[in-house]
Amino acid sequence: MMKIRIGGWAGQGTVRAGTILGKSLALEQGYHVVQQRSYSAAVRSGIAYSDVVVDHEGLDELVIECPDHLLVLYQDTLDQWEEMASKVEHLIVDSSRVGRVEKTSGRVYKVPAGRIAENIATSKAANVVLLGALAGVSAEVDLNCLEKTVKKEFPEKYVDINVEALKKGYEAVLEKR
Amino acid sequence: MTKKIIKIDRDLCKGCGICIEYCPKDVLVGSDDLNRYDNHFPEVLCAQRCILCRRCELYCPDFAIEVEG
Amino acid sequence: MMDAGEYFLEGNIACAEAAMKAGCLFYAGYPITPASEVMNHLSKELPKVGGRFVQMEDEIASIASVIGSSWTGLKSMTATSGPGFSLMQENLGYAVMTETPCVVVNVQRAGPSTGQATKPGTGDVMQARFGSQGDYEIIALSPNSVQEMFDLTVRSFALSERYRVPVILLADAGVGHMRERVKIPEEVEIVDRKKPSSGEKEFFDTSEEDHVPPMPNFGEGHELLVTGSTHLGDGSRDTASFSAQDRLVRRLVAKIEDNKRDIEDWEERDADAELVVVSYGSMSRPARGAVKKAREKGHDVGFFRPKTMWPSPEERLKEIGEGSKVLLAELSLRGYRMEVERCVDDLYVYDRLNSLPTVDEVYEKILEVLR
Amino acid sequence: MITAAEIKEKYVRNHPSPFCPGCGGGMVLNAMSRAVERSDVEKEDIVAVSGIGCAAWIPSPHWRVDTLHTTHGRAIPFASGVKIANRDLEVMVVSGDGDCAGIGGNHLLHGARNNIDLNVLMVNNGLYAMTGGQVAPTTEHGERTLTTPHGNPASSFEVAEVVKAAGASHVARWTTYHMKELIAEVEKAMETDGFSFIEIMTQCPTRKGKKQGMDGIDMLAWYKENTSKDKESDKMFVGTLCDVEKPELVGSIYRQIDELGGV
Repeated sequence: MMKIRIGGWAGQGTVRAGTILGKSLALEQGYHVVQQRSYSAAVRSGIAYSDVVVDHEGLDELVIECPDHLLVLYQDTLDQWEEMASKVEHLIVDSSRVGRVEKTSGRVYKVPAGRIAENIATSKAANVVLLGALAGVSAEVDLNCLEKTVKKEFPEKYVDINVEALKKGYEAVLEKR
Repeated sequence: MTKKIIKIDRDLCKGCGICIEYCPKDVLVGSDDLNRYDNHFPEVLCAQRCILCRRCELYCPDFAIEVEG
Repeated sequence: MMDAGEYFLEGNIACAEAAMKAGCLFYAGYPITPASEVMNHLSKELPKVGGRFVQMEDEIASIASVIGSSWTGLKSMTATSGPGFSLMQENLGYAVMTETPCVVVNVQRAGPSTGQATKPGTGDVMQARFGSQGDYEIIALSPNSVQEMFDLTVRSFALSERYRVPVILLADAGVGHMRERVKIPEEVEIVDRKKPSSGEKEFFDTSEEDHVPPMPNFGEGHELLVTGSTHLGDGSRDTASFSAQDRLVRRLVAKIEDNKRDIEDWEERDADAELVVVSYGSMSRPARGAVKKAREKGHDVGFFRPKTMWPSPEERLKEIGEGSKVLLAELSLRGYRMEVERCVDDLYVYDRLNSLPTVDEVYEKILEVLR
Repeated sequence: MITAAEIKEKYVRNHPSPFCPGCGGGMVLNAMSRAVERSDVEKEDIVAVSGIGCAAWIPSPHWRVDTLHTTHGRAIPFASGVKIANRDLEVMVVSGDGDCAGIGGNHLLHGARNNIDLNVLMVNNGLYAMTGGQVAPTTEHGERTLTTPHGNPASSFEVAEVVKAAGASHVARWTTYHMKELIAEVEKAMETDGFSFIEIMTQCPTRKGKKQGMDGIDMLAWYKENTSKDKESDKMFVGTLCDVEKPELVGSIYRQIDELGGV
């Protein structure tokens, strides 16, 4: 079983990223996947996150207490998850927005996802940059499958941007590995 | 002269008197008898006075009057 | 409408797709978290299959127009959540009384009142059964996965058409907002309401064993009398006589009660164990996981999950309660509890608000009960 | 010309009705029936939807068409469902003033806003008659009713004006005194492709008349004396308030279905 949480501020595309990841793992890689989202009633405020639980067989564990991989796009979000973050295996942060990382037992990957995405086209693609980074970090998450999913998920004019975002994110962690 | 028949279904009548009031030629009068709901239904006083305006048909709330002619 | 195949979908989207697959041609609704996705999706897709979509001014109007539509012969649906479900109660009773097939989806959220709109809860279980005034029985189905959001939506339409009743799909935000792999089959079970044969005039009474009279459409020349007041077999109102009230209401109740065997459905595993965990909806997922873990660790624990909340599988619950301790795990304090209490002597409860537990949290409770 | 006997045979059932002597309910039934007879619409295609109250009983069970007798205040959304589901049906709503403008007021506004092709006849007797004569949104300020024994402290509202402002294609007001005009107006409503609203001021001799020492005849006479077809007059205006072409909901929905390739 593998547990991934993608968190940030509402509006940063954490749910979208979780959906892409879940779809890729379920439909392209054949895993059993449950993806859930948590958000408040407000559209553009508060913590929003997406949980993806992955296994080889039918899944009844829907809740992530402590993820194996934690992807964070916002400083306040990480601050609120300090205790959880200290226990994760891999912590991948968008270092263009998350400057301060407290101690964690796991490995920390600082990926300037916002800046990378902005250099491609728009900082909005930072969520996809982090997905690419996750593919670089996790042996189970396949980059090619993510690419296939991104191609299906986005309208045509955004496909190239997001494919590049994926790849740049992937390369960013390879350098650090 | 056409024959004018004013049919009154006394058991549909609730005795409101609107037909009598709205007849421009005073063709109708209230009955002395009561129908089965204790209402004074209209009776035809003089059918030949009727000018076939059919206001009684139109204004009767209970579909109790039919004018032929 | 999606082709047959495998998809990774949100529960609410699976529900919307299932409705179209089941032949739904009319949707009326009003926005509410966490059910809006059903409506959002159908607003886009339903017209493409010839269906009519309309967003109404509130939930009362939504269910009213759904009932109106059903009388023209269309399979019709609305979806809502707690506050909207409360507003629908009067017309839900109207649908029961007039024997109007329709599907009402309630993606339950944490209440009471506005509560927490995005958080799951199952506090509407009793409301689904008793929320409208007077004596009646109703069918309410409880999905626990995205696949079941699809399958039980299809079944809701089938049951509502078969028995001429409103059917409630009693989901919760957990399954409504969850994404999972779902298989959309080529064919689904489609049931069409019983139509009258020519010359037939009794559309509100029957001596048939299933208690279901035939249902004509508006515009077919039957000069129909459809009323929520007590009525005779031809639909004419009878607001006073003993016999009219007695005959009608007893038949409406019998329609569910006597067809229970066909309607009832549940999932069970080792339901003769020392302890049986009873759970439903999204909560039944970690509960089932915990039972599995307990068995792997050598504990004698079973699992029972009603898929039909109403009519409640009370006989089976009573059988289980006779031989086993029961642990009810639910996402509310008062959801299904009174119904289980009624059937089971040795009852323990794991109740929870706002969010699902982990498998381990339920497992700990199982161990506590076993000790 | 169709005779009264034929109208009765073709359109009326379950008589005598339970309406009080002199009640205008039967007159509205008569007017509706004659309007349908004059129109091109087949009786079989008519669905009459009503809510709760005396007015709701006018069509159900007394009108010999498909009837849907629903819950209090909700006739318009029920009717909307019928019309949107099957646009070939001619949908009539008969609703009292309390039903239509009180508990159902919001539905009335949105029916008018959507300009959905319904024909709404609001039978306005100025109070809640079936439940004993309580004050309604249409009761005049200062008027005594069962629940305003010291005079109505609230004010009434001009429902027809409100419906016009909300966007209905066709709005009119008549009284049961104006039977001929009313029949013509209902026929016009049926021809209108949009929301048609006719306020029909109707006498309630039992709940209202008795309090004012009037019977049905007196109340009809009052309508005659106190209404005018002249908009400039100080009297209550009767006639057509508006009759305009506007986008209509059901046609728009079906056009979208056609454009999207739905059947």
